[in-house]
Amino acid sequence: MIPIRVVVQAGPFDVAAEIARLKAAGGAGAIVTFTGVCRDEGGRLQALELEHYPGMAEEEIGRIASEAAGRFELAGLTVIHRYGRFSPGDDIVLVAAASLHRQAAFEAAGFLMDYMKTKAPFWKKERLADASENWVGPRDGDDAALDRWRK
Amino acid sequence: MIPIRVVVQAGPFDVAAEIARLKAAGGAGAIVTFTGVCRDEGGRLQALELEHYPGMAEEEIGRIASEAAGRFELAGLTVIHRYGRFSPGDDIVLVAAASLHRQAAFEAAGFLMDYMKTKAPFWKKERLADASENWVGPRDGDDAALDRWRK
Amino acid sequence: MKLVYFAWVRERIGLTEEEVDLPAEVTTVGDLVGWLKSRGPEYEHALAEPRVIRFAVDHVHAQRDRPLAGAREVALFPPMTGG
Amino acid sequence: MKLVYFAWVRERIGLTEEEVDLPAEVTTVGDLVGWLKSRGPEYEHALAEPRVIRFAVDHVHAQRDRPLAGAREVALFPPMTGG
Repeated sequence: MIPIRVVVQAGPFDVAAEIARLKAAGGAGAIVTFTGVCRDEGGRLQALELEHYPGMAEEEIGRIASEAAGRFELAGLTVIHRYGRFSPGDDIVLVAAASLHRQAAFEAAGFLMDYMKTKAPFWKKERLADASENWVGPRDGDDAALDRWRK
Repeated sequence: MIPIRVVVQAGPFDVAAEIARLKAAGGAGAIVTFTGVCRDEGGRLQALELEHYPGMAEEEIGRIASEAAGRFELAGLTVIHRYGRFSPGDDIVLVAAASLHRQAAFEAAGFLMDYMKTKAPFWKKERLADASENWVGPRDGDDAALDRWRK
Repeated sequence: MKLVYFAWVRERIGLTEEEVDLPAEVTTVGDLVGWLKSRGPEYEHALAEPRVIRFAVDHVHAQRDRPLAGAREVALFPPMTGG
Repeated sequence: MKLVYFAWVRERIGLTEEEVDLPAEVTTVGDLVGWLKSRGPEYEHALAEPRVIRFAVDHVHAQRDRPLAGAREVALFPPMTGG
């Protein structure tokens, strides 16, 4: 079994430390990271609030990560998803995948993000500069993105 | 024009600093990094030597990066390729791509790596634990990887 | 059974969670939605568009035909927007 | 014209670079390969498998039919293995 690390936390993460951790586990020739960052939505966004389902969030991400570990030849996999209040530019999510050859790490990171977008129990509420607020709806592309992974 | 940063250097790079630089340029909702690491080849490898063609290396990577910037909707793109002598675990190459939505950053990073493998003028020589040495040949998969980008 | 609500489902119902005793005829997640809608205008409003509501039973995604027998915690929430 | 060599092409020829005066009949990259092979056993050995040799003219990848007119620097090297 490869090392799988899943963390759901309020605080920030350290990409360099997570890469170093994956390298320390050995067997890595390629490391792909995805960092999801709070957008400013063209200056409209003041803050983003991320609500999550404690317990299920960790478990569901763990299930997606295990599925990725079964599909792709990985040396290690790390997923960190933050919750709470974010300003534009703040990091929200990190996926880091290590593999011997590059294709597996790229595919695993893409797979993780596609599944997390529609299966991980997190919900975004935007607080806008005009003091209004609204729950973010699902993107049309997110369901389509899943289709390419259907076996 | 998006910021494109191409560096060919002997010294190490700092992934966290490169991500921070891309975020500072603005417009990033997704940042994908690829780090290529010197493998230990099952304990056989003592060191890897990377020879490059000074001048052409920077120019060719710059051409590939410009092509990527034209194909994918990016907010910024950074490529750092090292040369010289490497031990197992050392970083060799970094690609970091920033975009508003995740797909463009994933695709650009994959495109860059696929093209760099076969078009960037670098050559790897392995020095093995038994004191023998040999030039690394191209991987069969590398040419096939290019096919998916042919327009 | 414990019910938990998230995002705008939580806001519309006005509760983060509650304990309920289900009538015997409520045996699936779909039955639960119908029963909840009869409990008042907040529930009616929260569940007005049944197609968009998602469910989890004991922390695992579930469909409307999922039986409730043995379930300890059922969650109702809108489509997820993490990542 | 300046010729530059890399990796095992460089090792087999025993030079990293050299200046050459080409005969008038050498007008393409392919002609250059044929002419170089006639210059001695090191060149013969380095260029014995012409299919695998790659070329660049003034820092841009080139094919064997590429004309040499105006070229300042031609590079010969094996398939690249960077990244």
